[in-house]
Amino acid sequence: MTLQNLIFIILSVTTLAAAVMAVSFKKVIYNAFSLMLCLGGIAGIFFLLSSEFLAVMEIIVYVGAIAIAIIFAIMFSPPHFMHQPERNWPKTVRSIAISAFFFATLYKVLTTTPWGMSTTQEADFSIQHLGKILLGIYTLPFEVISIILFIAILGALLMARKREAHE
Amino acid sequence: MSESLIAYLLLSGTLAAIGVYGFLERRNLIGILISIELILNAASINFLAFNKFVSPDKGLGQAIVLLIIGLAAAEATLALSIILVLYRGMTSINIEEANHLKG
Amino acid sequence: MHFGILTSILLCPVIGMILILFTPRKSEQAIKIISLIVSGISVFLSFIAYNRFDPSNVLLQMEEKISWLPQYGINYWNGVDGLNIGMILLTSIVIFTGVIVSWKLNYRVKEFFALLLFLVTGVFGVFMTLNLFFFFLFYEVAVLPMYLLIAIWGSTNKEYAALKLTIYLLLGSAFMFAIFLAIYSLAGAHTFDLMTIKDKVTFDPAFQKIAYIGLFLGCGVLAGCWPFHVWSPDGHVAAPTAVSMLHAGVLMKLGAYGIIRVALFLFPQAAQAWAPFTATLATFNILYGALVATQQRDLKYVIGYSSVSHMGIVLLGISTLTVTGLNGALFQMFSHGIMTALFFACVGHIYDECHTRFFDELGGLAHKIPILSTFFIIAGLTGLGLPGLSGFPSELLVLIAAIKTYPISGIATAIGVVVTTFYVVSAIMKAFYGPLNKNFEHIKDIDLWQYFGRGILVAFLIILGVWPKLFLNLVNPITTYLLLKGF
Amino acid sequence: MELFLIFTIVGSPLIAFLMIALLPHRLKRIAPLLSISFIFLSFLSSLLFFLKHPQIQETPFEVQWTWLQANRNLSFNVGFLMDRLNLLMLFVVSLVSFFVQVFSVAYMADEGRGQSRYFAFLSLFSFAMINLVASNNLLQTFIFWELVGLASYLLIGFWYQKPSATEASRKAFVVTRLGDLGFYLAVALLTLHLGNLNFSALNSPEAIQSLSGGMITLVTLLIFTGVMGKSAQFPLHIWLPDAMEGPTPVSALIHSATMVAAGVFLTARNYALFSASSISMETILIFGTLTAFVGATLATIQNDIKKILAYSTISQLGMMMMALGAGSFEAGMFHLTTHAFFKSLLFLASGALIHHFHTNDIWEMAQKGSRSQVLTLLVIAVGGLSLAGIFPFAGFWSKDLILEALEHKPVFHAAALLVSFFTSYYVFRLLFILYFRSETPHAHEEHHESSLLTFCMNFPLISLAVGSLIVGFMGTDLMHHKLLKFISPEAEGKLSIELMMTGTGIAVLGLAVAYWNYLKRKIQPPITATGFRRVLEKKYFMDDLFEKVFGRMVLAFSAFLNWFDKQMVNGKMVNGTAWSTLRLGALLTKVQSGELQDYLMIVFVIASAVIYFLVK
Amino acid sequence: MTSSLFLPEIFMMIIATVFFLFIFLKEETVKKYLYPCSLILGAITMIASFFSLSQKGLIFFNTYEINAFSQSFKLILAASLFLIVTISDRTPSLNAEVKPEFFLFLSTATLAMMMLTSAAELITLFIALELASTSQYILVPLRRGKLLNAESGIKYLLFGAAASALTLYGLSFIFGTAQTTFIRDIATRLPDLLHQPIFGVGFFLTSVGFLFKLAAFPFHFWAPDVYEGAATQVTAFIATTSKAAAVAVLIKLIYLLSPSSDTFTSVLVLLSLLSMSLGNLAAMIQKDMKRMLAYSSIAQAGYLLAGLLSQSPEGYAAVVFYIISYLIMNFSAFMVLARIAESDDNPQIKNFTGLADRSPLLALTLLISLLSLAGIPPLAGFTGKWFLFSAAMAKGHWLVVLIGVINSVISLYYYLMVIKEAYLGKVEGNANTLVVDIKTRLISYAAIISLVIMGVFPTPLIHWIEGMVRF
Repeated sequence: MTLQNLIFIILSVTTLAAAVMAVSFKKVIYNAFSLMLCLGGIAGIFFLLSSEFLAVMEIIVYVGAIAIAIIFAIMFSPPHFMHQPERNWPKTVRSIAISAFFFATLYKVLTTTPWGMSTTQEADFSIQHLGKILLGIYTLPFEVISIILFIAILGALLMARKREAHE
Repeated sequence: MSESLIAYLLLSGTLAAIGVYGFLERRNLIGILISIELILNAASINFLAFNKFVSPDKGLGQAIVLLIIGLAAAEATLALSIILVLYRGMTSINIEEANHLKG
Repeated sequence: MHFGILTSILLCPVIGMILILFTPRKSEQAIKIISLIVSGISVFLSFIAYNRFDPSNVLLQMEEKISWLPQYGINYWNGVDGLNIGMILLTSIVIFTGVIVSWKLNYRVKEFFALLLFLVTGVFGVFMTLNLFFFFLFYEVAVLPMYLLIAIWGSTNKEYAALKLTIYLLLGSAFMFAIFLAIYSLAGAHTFDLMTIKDKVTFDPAFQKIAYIGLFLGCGVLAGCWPFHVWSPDGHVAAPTAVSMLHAGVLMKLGAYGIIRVALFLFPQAAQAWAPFTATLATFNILYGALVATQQRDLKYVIGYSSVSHMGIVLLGISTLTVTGLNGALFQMFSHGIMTALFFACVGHIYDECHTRFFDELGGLAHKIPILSTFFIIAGLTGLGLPGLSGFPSELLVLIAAIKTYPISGIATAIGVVVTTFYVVSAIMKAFYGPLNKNFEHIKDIDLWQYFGRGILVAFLIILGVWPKLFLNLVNPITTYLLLKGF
Repeated sequence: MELFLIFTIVGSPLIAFLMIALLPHRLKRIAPLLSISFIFLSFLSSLLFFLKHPQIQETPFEVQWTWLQANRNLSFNVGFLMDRLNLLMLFVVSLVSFFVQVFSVAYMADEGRGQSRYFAFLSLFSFAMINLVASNNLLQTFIFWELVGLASYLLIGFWYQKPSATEASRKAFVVTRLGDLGFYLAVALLTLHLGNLNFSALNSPEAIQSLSGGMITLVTLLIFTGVMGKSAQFPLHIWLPDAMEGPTPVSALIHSATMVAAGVFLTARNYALFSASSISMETILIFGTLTAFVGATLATIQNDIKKILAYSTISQLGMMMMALGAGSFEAGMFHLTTHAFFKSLLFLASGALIHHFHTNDIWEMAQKGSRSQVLTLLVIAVGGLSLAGIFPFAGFWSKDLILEALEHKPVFHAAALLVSFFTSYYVFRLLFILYFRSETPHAHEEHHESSLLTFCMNFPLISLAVGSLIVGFMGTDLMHHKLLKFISPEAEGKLSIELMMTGTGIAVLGLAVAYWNYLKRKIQPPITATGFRRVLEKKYFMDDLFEKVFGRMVLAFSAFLNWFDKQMVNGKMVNGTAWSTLRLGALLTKVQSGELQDYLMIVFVIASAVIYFLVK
Repeated sequence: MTSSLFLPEIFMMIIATVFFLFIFLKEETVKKYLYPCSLILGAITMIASFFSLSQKGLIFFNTYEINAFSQSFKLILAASLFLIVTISDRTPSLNAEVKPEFFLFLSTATLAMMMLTSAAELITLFIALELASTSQYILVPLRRGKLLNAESGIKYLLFGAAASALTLYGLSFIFGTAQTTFIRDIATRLPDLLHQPIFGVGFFLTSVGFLFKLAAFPFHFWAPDVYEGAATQVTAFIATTSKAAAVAVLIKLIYLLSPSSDTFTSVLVLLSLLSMSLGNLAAMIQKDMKRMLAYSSIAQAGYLLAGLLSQSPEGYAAVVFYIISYLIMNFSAFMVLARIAESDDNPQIKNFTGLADRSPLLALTLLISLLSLAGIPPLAGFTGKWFLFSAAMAKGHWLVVLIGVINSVISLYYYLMVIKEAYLGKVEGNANTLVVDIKTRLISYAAIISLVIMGVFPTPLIHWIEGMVRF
């Protein structure tokens, strides 16, 4: 088994474990931390998929920004010492069943389709090429993503301002 | 298990499934937000996997994943701000209490 | 090329409606006069059309064709033959007398007459058009104003009756919608023109069977076919006079006309296959309507159920699929239209004067309003098929046709006539004869103007009764041609 | 020239009706004059027609036009037929109608505004009756048959203020229409099988061959149901006694001479068709006897003078039907003619009495001194004697002819004799009560009527009395059976002597019994009805049978239908479906529970299901 | 040159920036100038997109296709934005200082929808979809400080996030199989892609995002709560404009990429039947007017799907015709709603009592728009439905037609309930006759006339649409 496979297995196991922890712990703060771990694992997988820049971006944006924002939100929301609603079993069973059904269908689809592998050898994963594409084909999405971020922040501000108006 | 396309797809499939489970089961809004992030990441793994094994132009997938990360960020900020407004309104972020609009 | 007489008949009420919309709300008299003039012109024009119509030529006359949406097979195509010339005349007469009868209306006059004229446009449209799209469009245009007319100006439990009526009729028309589209695409006709469909397409029997029964029940709902008749008594009772005149007088004929013009014309074999079923339904109509009418305590309910019974005779005439039967059905449609219009005109006056229609409150009116009672009695006698009035020839023709193919239905029609005699004569006895009810001292008889309105209808009843050739000459050639061509 | 005459015969009463109906209020007073003059015109023209065509017996005059084109090869026509039978009926109808209208001028003098309406209806009736008689095909007869029913409905219910009158008119109209139901079906069947309804065609030998035996019986029996309704034969006779609610001249015209006779005329008209099926002849005979017996027995116990005459008409009609059933239609027609005269005479006379004493009850008339009305009593005597069949009067001859016709049917012969016994019994009962039992007339106030009115009252009475005498003789061999020959050439009208003897004997026996009861023992009208009398009182329960059984049953069934319509069809089917769609809507909104996770659960389930199907 | 190709979007961006600047102005200047300025800008955009109707071309490295189809939809979107802006003068449920942001988000959403219509590349499509959804996620909770709008906001956002996650997942599959994200290229590769089920799955998952915006059956759950929770003007915007954009994209996707396997068509048939019936049945018992219109819009989505499932040019033309008439009908209904609702709480059906006495014109507009929604001739709704159902019937889906027609009769029931309230309701006391300003009067007349004209004489419009639908 090559080193590559070994790393892949370790990374995927850690990501999946962290993901399971992220959705199963009773306390939300633990979920947040396990989410950060899972994102780290995913960054590793990106690395494996030979797109290093993205791995780094993943760490910076996701783990650094979004996860932290989530933890901030957890701090503002009801302190964790308040009683957590006990687990509602029928709901859990139901959701497990549905997700299992979802995965089963996906599995069936993925395994049955003959994936055509790409023939070109020179795989240019470099950042320069990525930059050329971002400002080539994806110029419009690139601009629009900035508008989206601008709108999101403005909206968040608005929601915050609603606080005074509301009181 | 060799490091082939199917492996990554299955990995992202399980991640997505876990995200879906989290979405349906978590009783806490932030928990739901976390599971959305999971699903989005699963999709980005998918994209990168296809980018590496299938796509002729290797930069495409990466650009897409980059955009996805941007999107996820925007969505998360917005979701969190609304969640906090909701928290101020009903002092709990339990999704099951947010069911006044029905019928 | 003579100017499009049919389109001008159709446009009369539309122009009237538009004029009314622009007249100020307060000048009620002006609104009434406008609608009178407009309906008068439509009567005049339909008389011109009547005598320009040459019965012997079986093909379409006075055709007007404008292509509307050719690639969807929709073109505005009007034409007249034996079947609808009578109906157009009937509609114009009923609307003219209807306007006269509702002369004393004073509540929201503007909307009333606008909606009434809109209704009539729909009815005219259906009778004239030969394109299935416009047939359906005008069919629904004729049904919808009903709701507002009954709900706003109606009487006993008007909202319930109005809602039931509209939903019921539109449900019926829903089936028609589906079948028209099926004819257009499933059967590969790719046109909505009736005549071209008939020549171009031969429908396969299975499709024919479903399509015929769908159309028969769809139109039958409006014609008051037995299980779907429920809306018509309540609708008539709740509607104001002019509306129930138009409704029972003309709208129910729309359904029967639809069956003949579309269902019978396009699917003759299926008509033959379904004939026993439709005949039993019609027989049920006749007996059921008559028997239930004997139990009614409200004068208008009696007339409502009598319309159900008389429409049964029309449906029986159609299901006999013989020339005599069809002639009888068409004659009955015309004569019943006039008769019910007269009935409701008289009852309307009674309701305006005595503010009640219940038998136990009425009594001895003949003393106070002799002229109106005579008109009512004449209408009643037409109802029970007295020879010398227009009810008799139609019932005779249908009976003769029915005796041959469905003897039981024939006997049932004859028994129905006796039961009709019983409830008509009892109604006359309870309402008009007997000692005068004390609180009706003040009621006054109809003035000259109202007399004229109702007089026209009576004249028609008597003329057609004494000289039925007038109508049958119109109808005979087309029914012979229709049935010969079909089978 | 003939056409013009026919149009005057047929059309003049219609013109009278239209003129009276459209008269402005001011001229309403001339209505009586108008209608009388026009009916007289019609009588004259029929007389003129007869004089111009003496050889009418051989060549009947017929003219017709097409009225209704049902389809290419089926058309109905309107036409007039003038032959001996029609002319005879035309004389009877127009003459009696003329006398009745003259009498009504006096009788309805104090009616005021209603008078014009009365005379309009009378001329409408005469128009319908004349056309019925003069028509040349079965459909036209049916049309005027119903119009006659309408006129009788309007006239019975003339005093519409009285609830009993309107009730009686409704009963009359519905019962007669019930009878017409059969006639209507017969017309339809005949059009179907023969295509041509002319009487000449109907009764032609080849038509009878073409119809199967069963069909002829069915058609003739159906026509007979129509006749039963109109001529008040046994089961459908219940409307005639109640029809007495109408003014008496109306009963004189309609319920004695013309309308009720229409049934007999119709049977006589299609005699060839009827006689072709022996079964229908038998049924006519049986029903005729039943009617005669019932009518005669019920007449004996009536106290209302008009009721007595009504029941006597029923029984006489029964006798006519028996004659027709027995095979000799000339006896029936001859009795019809004579009966028309003396019965209308009796009705008019009783009308005069009612008009004078303002009561129908014969006992009250007796208390009020009925003896004082000498002329009326005399006339009643003439009518009564001819009704009873005493020698010189008309009734004697025609009744004996019927007895002679029934010769070869012993059972029915005996029944006829029994009926004539009862007839003479109630006639003499009437005469004795009115004449011998009446108190001395106290000095009643002499309300003098204008001479014109008394003339109008007495002239018809006298002329009818004379008429009923002459008509009788015309049948005897003295005038070598002019009338009989007129009816049917081959009738040999001589009567066997012993038959005459038995007839008179029976009549005298009836006289004796009546004398014993009412003069000798001076019995008063019994209060309590016992035994057989109670049955008579209850009119053989026939009325109850119709009211209670048929009426109640039909009304109950329609009440059920009404309930079924309201609850089941309307309630369950319509409101039910509406209610269930609303319930379904409410159910669906339950799915919209407000929980985001419920929504998404459904979304994911369906999404994965779709993927699953897409992949499969 | 390329800038004239991109004209409508440029104008939208100008509007967005102007509204953004308004945020910093003083209270009373905003109150005075904001509304008239927004009217003018809206009108200008409409004119601009009208003039750029005939443009054709490919820009942004042919990820952005300009053709008759996209330009006409931009015109439709600009027009509906203008209409929404016209009724946002008096917005009782939005407090004053939020107004500039309200207009800003409206314009960014419309900008995004314009991009949606002409995006020729899947990722551009997705990003534009996200921009539109994000601006709508903010619009919904803007309502004046009540808890309910936050709840509807979070529901809308989370439901939308789930839908876009699924769409993204689908896109990845399409990217995986077709190795390219340009729709034209995928279309060329379509024949050999069709036998691979994964492409069908990917295509379905991609259409989930747009079915969500269309509020078709399984993805409709957000509609009733959001319509009820949001401000009237916002609901009007979501009900009309975003539906139009969703329809545009669905037409393009199905036209070019539709895996015409019959399982996919039967999926569409199922969705159409269910959304029609569920929408109409649930709407029957609603009391709140906005919630009723939500369910009715779900039903209308069902009718639109009926047109789409025929996958034939007549079907697409019918869908475009129906969406145009739907915009007018729905907009005029919401306009009457906006005028009726004085205070912030949602107008119930009983608020309409005696409307015919209070203001006959509004009552007439309500009558015409609701009857047209129910599909009663001679109005546009009926003709639209006729074309939709004839297209569906041409492909043999007679069940869809039958259920559809019965549904429109059921829908007539609850529309008549409102009309009954408006025309028959007796308002006690002296009814305060609604003062209807010139602008509303003009729009009402325009709406009524256009609905009747489109109903009675649809030929010119249908010809124009048929020309446009050819890609």
